[in-house]
Amino acid sequence: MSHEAEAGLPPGILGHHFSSLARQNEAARLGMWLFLATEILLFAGLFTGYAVYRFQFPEAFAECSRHLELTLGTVNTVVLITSSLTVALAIHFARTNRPRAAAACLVITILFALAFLGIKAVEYTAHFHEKSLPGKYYAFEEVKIPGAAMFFSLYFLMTGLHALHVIAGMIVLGFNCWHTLHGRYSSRYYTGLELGGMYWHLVDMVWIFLYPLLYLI
Amino acid sequence: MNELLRRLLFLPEQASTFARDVDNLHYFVILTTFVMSTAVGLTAIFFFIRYRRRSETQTTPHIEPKAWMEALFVGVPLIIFTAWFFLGYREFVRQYTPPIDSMDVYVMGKKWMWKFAYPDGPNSINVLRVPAGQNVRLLMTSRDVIHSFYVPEFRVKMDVLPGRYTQLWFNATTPGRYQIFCAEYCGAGHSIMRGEVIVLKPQEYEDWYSSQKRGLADRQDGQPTALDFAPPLGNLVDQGKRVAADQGCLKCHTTDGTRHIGPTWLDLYGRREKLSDGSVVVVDEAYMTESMMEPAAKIVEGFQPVMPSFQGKMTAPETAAVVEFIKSLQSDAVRTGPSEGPAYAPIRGR
Amino acid sequence: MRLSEADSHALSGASPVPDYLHDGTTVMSWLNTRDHKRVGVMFLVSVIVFFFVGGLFALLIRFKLLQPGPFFMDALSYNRMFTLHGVVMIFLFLIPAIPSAFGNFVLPLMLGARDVAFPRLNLFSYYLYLTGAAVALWGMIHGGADTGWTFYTPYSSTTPTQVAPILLGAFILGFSSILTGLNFIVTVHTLRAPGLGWMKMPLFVWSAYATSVIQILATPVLAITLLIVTVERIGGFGLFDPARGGDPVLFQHMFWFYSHPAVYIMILPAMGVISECVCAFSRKNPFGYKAIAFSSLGIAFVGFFTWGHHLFVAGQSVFVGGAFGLLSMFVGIFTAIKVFNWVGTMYRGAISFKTPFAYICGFLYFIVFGGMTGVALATTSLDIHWHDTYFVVAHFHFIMVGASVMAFLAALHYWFPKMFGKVYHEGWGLVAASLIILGFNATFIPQFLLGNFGMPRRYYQYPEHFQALNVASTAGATLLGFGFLLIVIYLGIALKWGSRSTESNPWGSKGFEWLTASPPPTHNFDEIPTITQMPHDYRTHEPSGVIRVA
Amino acid sequence: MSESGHPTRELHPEDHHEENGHSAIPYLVVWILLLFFTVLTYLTGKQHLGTWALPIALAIACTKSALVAVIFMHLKDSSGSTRLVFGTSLVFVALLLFFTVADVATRFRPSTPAGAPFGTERSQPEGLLEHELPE
Repeated sequence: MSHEAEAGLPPGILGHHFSSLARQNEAARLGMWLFLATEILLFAGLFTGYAVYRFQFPEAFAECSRHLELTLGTVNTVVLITSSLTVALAIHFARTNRPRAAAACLVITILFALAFLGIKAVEYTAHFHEKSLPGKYYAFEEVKIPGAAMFFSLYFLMTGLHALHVIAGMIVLGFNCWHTLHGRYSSRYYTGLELGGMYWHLVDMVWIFLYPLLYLI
Repeated sequence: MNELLRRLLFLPEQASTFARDVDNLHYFVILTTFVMSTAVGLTAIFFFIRYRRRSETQTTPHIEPKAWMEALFVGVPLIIFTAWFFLGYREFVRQYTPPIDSMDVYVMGKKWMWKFAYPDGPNSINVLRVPAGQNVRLLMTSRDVIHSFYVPEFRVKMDVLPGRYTQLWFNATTPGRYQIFCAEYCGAGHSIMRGEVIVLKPQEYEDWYSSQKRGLADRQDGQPTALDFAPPLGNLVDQGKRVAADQGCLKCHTTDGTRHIGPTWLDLYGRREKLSDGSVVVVDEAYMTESMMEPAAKIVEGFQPVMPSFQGKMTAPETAAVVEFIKSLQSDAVRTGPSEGPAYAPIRGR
Repeated sequence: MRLSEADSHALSGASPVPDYLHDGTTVMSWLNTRDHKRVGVMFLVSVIVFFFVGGLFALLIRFKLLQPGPFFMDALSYNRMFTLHGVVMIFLFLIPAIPSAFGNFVLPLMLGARDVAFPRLNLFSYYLYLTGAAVALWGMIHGGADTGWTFYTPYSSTTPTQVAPILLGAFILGFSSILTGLNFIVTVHTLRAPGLGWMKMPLFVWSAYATSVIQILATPVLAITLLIVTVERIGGFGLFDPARGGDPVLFQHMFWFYSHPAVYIMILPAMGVISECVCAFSRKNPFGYKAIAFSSLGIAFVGFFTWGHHLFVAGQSVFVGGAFGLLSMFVGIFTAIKVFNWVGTMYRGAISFKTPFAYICGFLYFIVFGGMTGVALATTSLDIHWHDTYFVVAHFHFIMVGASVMAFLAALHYWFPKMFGKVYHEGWGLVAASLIILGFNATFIPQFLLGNFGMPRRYYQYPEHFQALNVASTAGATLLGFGFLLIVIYLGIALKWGSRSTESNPWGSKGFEWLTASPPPTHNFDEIPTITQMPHDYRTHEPSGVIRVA
Repeated sequence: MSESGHPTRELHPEDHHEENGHSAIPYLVVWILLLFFTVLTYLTGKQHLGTWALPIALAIACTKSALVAVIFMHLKDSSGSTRLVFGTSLVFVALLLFFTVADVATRFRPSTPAGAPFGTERSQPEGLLEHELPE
């Protein structure tokens, strides 16, 4: 007895084992929050490394963080926050049955993400030129105190892993945008888009912590 | 009783002051374990027999535990385990807080061999000689991977980490020869990285020590290899003097007390230096090593921060040698008592 | 739930609905299945295969240790042998065994659900497991790592042997375990049958839920740690490089933040199985249901506070060592509560001594003895003598083999009719159980004594005075190996030529998973039952939910 | 956890159409707040306040991420269990950080490398295979 017939849902939405759509949405959201918990703990490992080595080499960390491109970092933060807004707006438009506006917002978000990666690329090339690289490649003249290599190892590991997650986020939002254009989401069912949005908000939240720790203090 | 239980549990000899106390706690723990597990086992077996299943459709009452039962189930193990812990932790703190008057030995673990260096005495490979009844503190570090210094008869063990000091102390009571094992996996030769602690009577130790100090190379244990911990001849202080000369320390630091570009080294060890930021620090190994590696960290009042960093320019043994050389520069030239180890930080943090 | 006689007859009267095993027998129907039961069976088969691969490594190690000097293999292959024994047994057998194999099969049945919350994700988790296993296997064939399953840096980041594939394999297997945990938590939260409140859930569901919480919260830290070590090996820059101020103890902190809770991932589902089996075989309601349920959550939560007891002699500060030691004491208490309540369950029960119950006795003895030695290790000062010796090896084998594998075997026998609809030979079952319990004691009691004697672990060559105990241990190991082989034989025979079990509930158990036919139809329940009473309530004698299989 | 599942298969009350009044105002307000906090943390960071820099930066970052989580990710109107999941993950992050840094802080003084006390040039990993074991 297929029950998608009621409620005009696109086919294949309601699983056979869920008694109602609301239950399935709640399950999807809970599952997504659990996945986000694993992402938070994944980054927690790197933050532990940051905390321990900042404790052991306070001057090196303070000195090195002054040699990072602060303006680019701040611009990146603004870019990501605004992209968070546009994703939230996309979900809002989808919930109020305006798929075209939702798709437009998603495209803007992906453009912001590309801008973020572009700025990151600029920063990385700057580091490659001034040889402020992690571990054994470290040959930065201005900062010679021990522990500096540790700072840049952490810098590249953290921002690198974050950049990977930005790319993954872009792919997820790409699928969401494709589905929105094909009318899969409406005020009745928009959970898929909401999950993509939650993932993007998490990527933004991680950067909100990365920015002050690496660039400012 | 102690000997019987020790033999029954295959415990090695009790050759240090720790061994007897640790073994007493061991017997207490093993006995409570046996009592608890036999109690649980017997009740279970009693229930098997008493409540055998008589018919396939036998019904059983619905029984809920009373509050006092649950309290008992929680209370009894809680009391036993906390008792174990506090007995154990008191011993743990005693075992990892070296007394002030203990004799120092530097230990260097390297892939599959142990190297020992007595502060102003000889150095040797794989053989550590200690006087009986004397507190001995080992200041250990490793050249490559993590090893672990373990003497079963003394019931002591401490990992040896690269890039850091770790410390361990014991007081060997009965003279004899005891094996040193490496307890942390460190590669193909992990199982043959075995040394030997020879505990001598105090008098025998003094004879051996003085003969070594006279630099009788042939009587030295084991042939030091090219990659050796310290240059072949002479003791650590002489090496320290030679390294200080080579590295140019003596251009800025005098050894006779006169003020120069850098603070003088005479009577530096143990002095309370007033730093430029007003704080006061006691000069010990950690401060001296840090000042060599990171001169800008702490500047003595009235001196300019012009000293270059020696990070990477000096190997581990050379740094230790310079530190020993500074410690030997005391105005009351003849230093009687045993060498003081680094300042023992009190347990409650730095 | 009282399935009235009329319904069951009506049901069996209609043309028999094909059970999940025969509902589509093409290979594709298995490889592309959405059914949690088939994923569970696939996990079970691959987990048993890897158990025997790991067991083979163990026997080779024990065989070498017969002689103190070099014998039978050189130092390097011995080091690879114990590394692979550790990696295969932990990542490929123990962590997925009870949660993924039996959990996948039984959890939805116990909840009265048709399937887990995300069936496709469940299948993806199985394929992640296979990929991780393939990568690790590739690493093994190309020389395998010689770092021990703990991968301590700086050795693991500098040794020239093939460590990267094993690290990557463990990384992928971690994600498979995360997805299983995620699936179970969402299933328990959203797919319970009507009337099945939190306080009526079977105890196995409680322990599977607690295990999933650990899987979700601990595994990512292992993922990032192994990733950093791989980057350090390949990229040359990492957090644990001592030459640049890196701290090897930081690796140990982050590794054991995962690996100690991982020990509870291995033992908690085993405790869940034992709770179910004790109630079923003594036909009695669980004594202290709330105590057992909440102590599962207690173990999951407090288990995260105790990882420092692996670092007492690793250069960790004395003060923090004391804090970790004290917290480790509390975890021991939750296990003690469970043991007392299990024994309490047998009081005024109707105990029938079948094979699963033999494994329960083995489990009780090993968990009490193993657990107490574990708490003894956590009293900081005794750990100084015992750390990294065979005492520790014996302790964790008592828990992993003694408790976890015994419970795995109890589950295998208890749910054998439910999963395959066949009955195994009871006599051979008891023989194999006694053989295994005897062989296990003969293997690991000598290792406790070796630990006291001072023999460090992972030793290729050892001084002569340790030889006698090592020979005794090897003898025990062969007996243990033989016991496991015996099980495969008679279960294989039962599977192939065994008689189909005439009734769907041969044990007369009132666990909720027995409410449906055995083996159950693909959609579990024709009509989702409404739960009205606690599981394992044997006050009324007529066996509920017995459906005559046509 | 509400056991709202009904055996029969008809729709549930809360499946009705979303009211169209869902406004986008809160998102814009949150966006403005986030920008404000970014500027705030930028300014406080620039002054390099020394020991107080870290707590202030972390406090600002926590408020920003709280805003994102509660409003953007709809934690406000989602069920208790999702909030529980978010809360516990933060608790365990704090747990990992606390004990690890506590260990590094309370180690015995000379052991913490004030600058890697002496160079430990990593001995080249002598080719393990051809490395002859010293007899």
